[in-house]
Amino acid sequence: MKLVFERSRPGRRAGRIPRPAELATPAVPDELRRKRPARLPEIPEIELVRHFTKLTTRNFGIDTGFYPLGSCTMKYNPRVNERVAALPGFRDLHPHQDEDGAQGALELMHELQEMLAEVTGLDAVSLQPAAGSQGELTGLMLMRAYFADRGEGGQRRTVVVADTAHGTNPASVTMAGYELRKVATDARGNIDLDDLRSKVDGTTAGLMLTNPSTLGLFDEHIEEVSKLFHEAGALLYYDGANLNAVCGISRPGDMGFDIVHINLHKTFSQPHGGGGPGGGPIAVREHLEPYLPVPAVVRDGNRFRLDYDRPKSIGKVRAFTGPFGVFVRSYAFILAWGRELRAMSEDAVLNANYLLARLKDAYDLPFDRLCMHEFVLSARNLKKEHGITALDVAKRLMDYDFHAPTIYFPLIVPEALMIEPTETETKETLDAFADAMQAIAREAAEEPETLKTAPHNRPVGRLDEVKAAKRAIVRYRFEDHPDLSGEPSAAAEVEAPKGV
Amino acid sequence: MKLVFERSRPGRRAGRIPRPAELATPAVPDELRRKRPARLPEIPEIELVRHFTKLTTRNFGIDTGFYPLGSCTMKYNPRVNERVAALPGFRDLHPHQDEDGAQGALELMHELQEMLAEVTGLDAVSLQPAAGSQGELTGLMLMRAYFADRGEGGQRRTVVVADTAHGTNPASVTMAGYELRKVATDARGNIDLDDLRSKVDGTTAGLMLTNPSTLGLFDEHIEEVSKLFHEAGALLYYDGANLNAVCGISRPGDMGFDIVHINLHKTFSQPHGGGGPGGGPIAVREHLEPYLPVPAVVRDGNRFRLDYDRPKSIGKVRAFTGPFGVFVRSYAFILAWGRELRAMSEDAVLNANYLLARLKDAYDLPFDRLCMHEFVLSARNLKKEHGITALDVAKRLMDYDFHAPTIYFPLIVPEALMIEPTETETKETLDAFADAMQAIAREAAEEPETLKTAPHNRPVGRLDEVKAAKRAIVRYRFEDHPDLSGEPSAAAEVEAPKGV
Amino acid sequence: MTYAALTDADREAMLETIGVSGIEELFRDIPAGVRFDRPLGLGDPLTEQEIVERLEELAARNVHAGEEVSFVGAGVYDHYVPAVVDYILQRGELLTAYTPYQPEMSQGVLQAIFEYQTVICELTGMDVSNASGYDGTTVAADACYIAKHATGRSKIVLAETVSPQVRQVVRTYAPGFGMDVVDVPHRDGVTDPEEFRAAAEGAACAIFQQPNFFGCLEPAPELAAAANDVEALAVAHVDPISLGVLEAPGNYGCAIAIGEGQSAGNPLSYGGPHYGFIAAREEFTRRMPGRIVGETTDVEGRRGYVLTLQTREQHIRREKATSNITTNQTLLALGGLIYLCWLGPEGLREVGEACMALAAHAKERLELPLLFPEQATFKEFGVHVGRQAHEAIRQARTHGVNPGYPLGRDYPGMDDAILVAVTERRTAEDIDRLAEALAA
Amino acid sequence: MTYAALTDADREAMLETIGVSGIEELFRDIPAGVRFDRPLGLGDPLTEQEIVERLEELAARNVHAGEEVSFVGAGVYDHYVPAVVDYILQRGELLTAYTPYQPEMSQGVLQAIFEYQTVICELTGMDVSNASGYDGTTVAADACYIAKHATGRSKIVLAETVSPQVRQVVRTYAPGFGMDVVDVPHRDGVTDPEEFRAAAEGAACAIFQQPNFFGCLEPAPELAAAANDVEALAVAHVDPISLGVLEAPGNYGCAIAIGEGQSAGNPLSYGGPHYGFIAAREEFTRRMPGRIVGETTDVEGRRGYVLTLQTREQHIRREKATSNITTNQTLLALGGLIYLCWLGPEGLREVGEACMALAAHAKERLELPLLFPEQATFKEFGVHVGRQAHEAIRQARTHGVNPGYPLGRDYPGMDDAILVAVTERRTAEDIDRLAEALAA
Ligand SMILES: Cc1ncc(COP(=O)(O)O)c(C=O)c1O
Ligand SMILES: Cc1ncc(COP(=O)(O)O)c(C=O)c1O
Repeated sequence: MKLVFERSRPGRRAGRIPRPAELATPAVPDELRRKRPARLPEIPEIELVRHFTKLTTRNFGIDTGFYPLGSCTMKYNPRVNERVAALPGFRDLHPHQDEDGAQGALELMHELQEMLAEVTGLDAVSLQPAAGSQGELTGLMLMRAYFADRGEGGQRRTVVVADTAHGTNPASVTMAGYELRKVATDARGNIDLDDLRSKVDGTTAGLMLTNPSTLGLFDEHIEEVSKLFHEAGALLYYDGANLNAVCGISRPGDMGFDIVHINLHKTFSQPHGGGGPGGGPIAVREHLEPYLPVPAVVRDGNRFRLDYDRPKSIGKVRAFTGPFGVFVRSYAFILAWGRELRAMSEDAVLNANYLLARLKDAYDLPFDRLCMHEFVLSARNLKKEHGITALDVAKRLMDYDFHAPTIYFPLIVPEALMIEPTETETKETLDAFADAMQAIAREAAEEPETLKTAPHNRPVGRLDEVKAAKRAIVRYRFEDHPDLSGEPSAAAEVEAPKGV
Repeated sequence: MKLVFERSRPGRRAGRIPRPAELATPAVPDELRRKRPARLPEIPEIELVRHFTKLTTRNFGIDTGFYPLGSCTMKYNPRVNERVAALPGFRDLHPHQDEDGAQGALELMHELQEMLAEVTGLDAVSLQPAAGSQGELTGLMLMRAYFADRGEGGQRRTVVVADTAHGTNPASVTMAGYELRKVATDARGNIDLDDLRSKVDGTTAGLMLTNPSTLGLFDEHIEEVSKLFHEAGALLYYDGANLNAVCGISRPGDMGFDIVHINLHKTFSQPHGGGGPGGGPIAVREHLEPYLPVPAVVRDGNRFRLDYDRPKSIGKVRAFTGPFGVFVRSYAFILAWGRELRAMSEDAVLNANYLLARLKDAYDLPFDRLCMHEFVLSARNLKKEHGITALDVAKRLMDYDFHAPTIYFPLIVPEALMIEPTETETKETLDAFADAMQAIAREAAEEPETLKTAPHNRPVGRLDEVKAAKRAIVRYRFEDHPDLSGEPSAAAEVEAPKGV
Repeated sequence: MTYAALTDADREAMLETIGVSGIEELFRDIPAGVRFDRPLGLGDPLTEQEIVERLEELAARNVHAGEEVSFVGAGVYDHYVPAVVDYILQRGELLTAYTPYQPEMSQGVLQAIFEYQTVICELTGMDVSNASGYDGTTVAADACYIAKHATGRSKIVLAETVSPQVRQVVRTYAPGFGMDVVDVPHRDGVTDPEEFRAAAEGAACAIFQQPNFFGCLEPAPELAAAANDVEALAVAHVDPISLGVLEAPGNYGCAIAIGEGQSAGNPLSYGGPHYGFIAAREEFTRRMPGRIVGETTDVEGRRGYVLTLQTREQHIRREKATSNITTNQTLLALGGLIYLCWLGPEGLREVGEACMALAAHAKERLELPLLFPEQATFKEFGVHVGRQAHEAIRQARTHGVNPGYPLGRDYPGMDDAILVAVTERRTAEDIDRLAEALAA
Repeated sequence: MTYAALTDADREAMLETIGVSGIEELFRDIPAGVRFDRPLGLGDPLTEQEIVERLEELAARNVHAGEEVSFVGAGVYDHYVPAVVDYILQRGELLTAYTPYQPEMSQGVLQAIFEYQTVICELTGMDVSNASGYDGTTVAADACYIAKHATGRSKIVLAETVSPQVRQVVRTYAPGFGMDVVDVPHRDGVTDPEEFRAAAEGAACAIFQQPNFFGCLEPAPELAAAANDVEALAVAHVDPISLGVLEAPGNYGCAIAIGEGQSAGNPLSYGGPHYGFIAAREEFTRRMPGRIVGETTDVEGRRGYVLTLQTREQHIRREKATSNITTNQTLLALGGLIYLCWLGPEGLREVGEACMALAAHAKERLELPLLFPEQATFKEFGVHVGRQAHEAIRQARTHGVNPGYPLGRDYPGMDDAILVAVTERRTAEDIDRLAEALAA
């Protein structure tokens, strides 16, 4: 379909701006004045609405169908959360509003902090980080500040990360100025304890771990792991991307972790909006609280206020107190479940195990255990036998109206298919998906071309990613396109009939 | 796709209702108590959202594309109107609120009345009727009350209606207890004056006329027509469905009409929501004001109130003061155009004439005049020569992603195609539509089967309307469908792959 | 010119294609004597921002149900409308569509209406529902028009306990239909079946409301039987929210069920737009007013939906149509559908029970004489406040409580009575506040 | 259990298929020592209606921008956001989608991001933009990380006139990057190019803000030239709303342009979520952080869009990635895109001019000493109020006017200064009220 720029015609417009006619606009000094206007599209509002409406119909969301994208926890995003986030008292509240004009917002944040502390089993929470990866970075900064404060800043140089970890973990380690130590996974999908012991010493600042791991497996030796690091004087960081598996069942703080980030856009239902926003609050043990970002949201009796007076704080990692609109939605979500939150995780784990049970005969299962909220299959046999890759399976699933699982991750599983159904799917949906996956496994043998050429009914066929990277066309090139303004007739714009 | 009932499983649910646990529900007397619950679907909220989201994607609105449905004025429905209609001060206002707690609503209605009086050139307005056809009926009731009041109630028995009129006009005549006199259209598309003279006499209560007519033509003899009725002591009713053609250009009151209805969902941009709501306010000349429905919205200095003390009023035609939410949107729409409203009608007429100019060689034009905001073509030649009907043309347009025009109306034009582009379409859209219409005219000669089997790319092919009427299945027949609750597996529910 | 899509350059090119010299020429068929040659007396065009400011200003001059503790009902009720309803109704493919004349373009709305019709039939125990009427008043007139043609009779019987607005609308329509209206007075807040039977003798239809306007439970099966006895069509006006706990009219012999849909899924909106529903036994299918959606198949045998039984309607039958209605209230009716699907059978029962429980509590807690102490009620009841009701209301509102509807407006002799509506949105604390405000 | 989708019957059947006896067994891999065996200390589950009530209660305890006449800005601004933005962003296909990893399922969001990137490049005069950063502060840190790797240097120069929060965030990130931060003090409200050049000697990048935090117009081309002179990357932090009237950073020699997108298309939302934008000259394409969408074709040669240049990113490059960012602010950025398309080039100029005209009027009307009387400003300016700023603010708020931001919070010695922001939403009458409130 057309780009919005290709719908533009000089002189058209949608929005207009009121301006008191009597007031003169002061002149901008010539060297600072804009010379050539930005080529924003010129279109009437009806065209704007049609363009973006059509774009959305070329997109697949949870509202469209099943979205088992592993590690992303694509659960139902309750519509009521959108309603409450749009209340003028939240939506139109200025972040520099006086504290006495923002008591409701501050109370909400304070209460959310307490909820997250309870769920993670930790003592203090900062809501500031904008997403999981910023939560990670913030957590590592806390480690730096903590060790610097103890005079161990120079010594503690390394952070241990599992080889199953999400790419953000090693990237955060580097950005925080640490050196990476990678630790292997054992045959049951746990951290390899022997390997681990060889990576932990006096230079170790900490561990970053996802538990359940990105394999969807709970580390059976988590207590030993925790002991190992604490005995070495190091800290444990919990990547909370998989928290949906364990709410009310097992708490990171109780597992021994000192710092946790929570992805509000996963476990706590903030819609991901095609890439973001998210929220990555961090919860920490008491001794790390002094280092948390400023301002802290604190309670004095019945009043709530922002506390900037935290001399040991690492500072700020983003503006203000964090993505407030995300907090409203997550808070509303937690209110809905309340003390029954455990049932959410139970159903998430049940759904995953049910799918696993239905699929493990059709695909390879690298680690044959019960899973938590997600599991990882491998298409390596399909590849070996029929030349069918995980990518082919993913593309073929689209023909069945399902979003694909996460593929090729975690890296230690070849041809990985990482499947996370979440708790909000019905058994019928799971069955339909399992049937489709089984059908695809059969098709791999019987009609492999159908898979290799999939998808077949999307607005576009399989896209050439290599070409995209090579050409690196990352913005519309007005110069390569005809000036449409003088175009004589629109004959050329009739899209070809779609029938016949 | 499935019906919502076919997604139901016992024990599922979305909404829950709070109830203070301590309070007991009184027993309902047994003979009044519901015995078997209504078979409402049992589905979780995620399924509800998916079901209705999917339904909407199987529907075409103005937001989807060009919708030249003649006589329906499918113009852009501004999104800001939805924003203001949702303000709690409007949306959550109880209609029995005290007048002093509803001053804003009353002022809005009063101002809208004045705006509509100005646009129609009449003196008093009642916003009460729920739609155009109810406006018609209300107008005819006013005639009854007026003549009864003058002692002419028994004598004035007939109402004259043009043969081009919308079906609501004759239907309203009957429902109001009048006899219908049908008047013919002349060769230029005006009312046939000779025929008209023979229909007007001392029994005549009034005329109902659409002007411009449903042919999109302005009656060139409107002054004579008006004189004829007024001289006979009768009243003129203006069906305002085509008001979009003449705002600020020619006013019904100035044309001689005594009663006018306005379709707020046409000229004044209330979205039609797949069938309604609408709004059908009526404007009348001063001498008819006493008969208007109660309550009237009146102004006393700076206060607004509801006036029930109208002894000559016909009574009420619907609850309260009318569809208030519709008023909010129409009021907002009129504020946007303000005194430049004429430019709206000018563009509407320009767009129609442009399309007419581009299409009149490819299709038959029964009345070769400049048109107003819409025009009527005929496919009679295509039918004669290639067996292609107006219906085939309409269905084929769908393959080009356009909604069809109104077809087979007005009745006096065989194989009618009634096209109304409205002012909010761009020239490119009109050109693309004209190109498609021309292509279809060619296809009629070259590949008529393609047209007869159209549409080809909608969720369903051409539907059998005769079968529907014969079978008269007008609700889901639970009894004909298997009880899904015990269904063992969902294998049967996998929809067939759509690719390959 | 906020919503204009053409540029001056477009206009010029188009005029040239048309072959006229200017816009004015397009209007040459309009006789000079009826042209309007001054600017319209409307304000300056406003930008979107200014429109919002103006409307916010007006909205702020209203006191909405969220700003006071409101017990006002009397036909329109403050039930909770879930967010999914608003969201779906705002989707442009639905919101900005016209009546589904071209079914292949409109399967979404057609299927949804078919689902709505099914839900209404299920709620009311009837066989056929249309796609909606204007509101709960006009569907009563529709029922009378059906009854007139079905029975050939011209008398309409209306229980006095039917909503005053419904009765007014029926009275407004009746003369055009050539029908007369007879009222049946209430006895201690409900209708006496014997009197109802007597009045219904020779009548086309006899209409009662359940729960009635006073909130009381009518002896509905007996009233229906009374009408049936004399071959008048029994018409029940029902509150959809009550139909999880109260019996469906189709199950006690009614011919037609009608009602105001607002309480199920529509906001208050100062009285509209809302939807009226009308459903009937199968024998009346071809007498139904307005749109009806039916199931069919396409050329390949796939299930699909179309507007059907159109020979009833004005665009085909013209002056012989079963009604003049075209535009109806589809969007609002679909709000009702989504709401009822959201509730499900359990939720519908729960909301009814919650209202009953809270209303029962309020009756006790207020410690005021009940208007009709003998009668069972649903979510609404009348109380005597010992002074002019509008005075009591005025005073209570200064305490932030709107206690209800002054019954004296419609019923002479009830000047000291207030009709109190209690929905699931009210709490025990709200009821305490009501009690205090009325005691003050 | 509001959002649960399974019934007990489902659960039983599923456990059987899995081959375990109960839910508990699914958790058998969790060591007993780390199991949580009490109920969570959270409240009773709430229904939707109760959730709304609770949130409305909290929202009512805030004073939002519609409830007072607000001149508060200082980085986040009350510009009008049109209704189309909200509508489109609420459509579920977009709202509830994840990052577009499977392009064939996500052409909508991919094309929209490509359009967003284009608009950002057009606004800033740059060649490449990513799909968004977290906000206007973190993109500054991103720019430093680019500069570090592009130049091999480790000094960051920050004009003191850059937003205090931006500076704080850069300072928080710098140690991890192994970088140091040097401030350049302001001279009468703006940055001196000579001082800037001197500081930028040996620096990786030099960051200034236009208009700066005080609302003043910096000698931006000279500052960029100063940085370029010493081969430090010139980084401009710009307000998108200003770019219809102020020159694009790409047109006066900047290497990187960054900014807070909120003013263009996002609500205030107590500070987030908003979007940060970062755009750069072509040579930095492969050093950009985060998602970038590129154009390609499908197997049949049709145009399409994909996430591209992914070898920069953490999921491929891991510890060597250009950034750790994954989740960004796409939805908010698309709000910006829609807003900017709604404005078009004319609208963007108009909104800038309207702000300037109103702010200029306010400067005169207030009759208070300006903080930097010599400087040209855009929509914001500082005034001395002759007493403690927070005291003046407190007092003005009792008159329903919030006059602005107390500069003393960040700049010692400015305790009597307020930063006043005037957007197109304010009127001449609002400015009168401000003048009166500050005079009172
Ligand atoms: C295991 C894991 N860790 C970290 C992240 C990064 O979180 P975010 O996208 O919120 O930055 C993700 C996100 O997908 C993840 O799955
Ligand atoms: C000419 C004409 N008259 C009357 C009507 C009836 O109006 P409504 O649908 O508002 O009842 C219409 C509607 O299409 C119409 O086109």
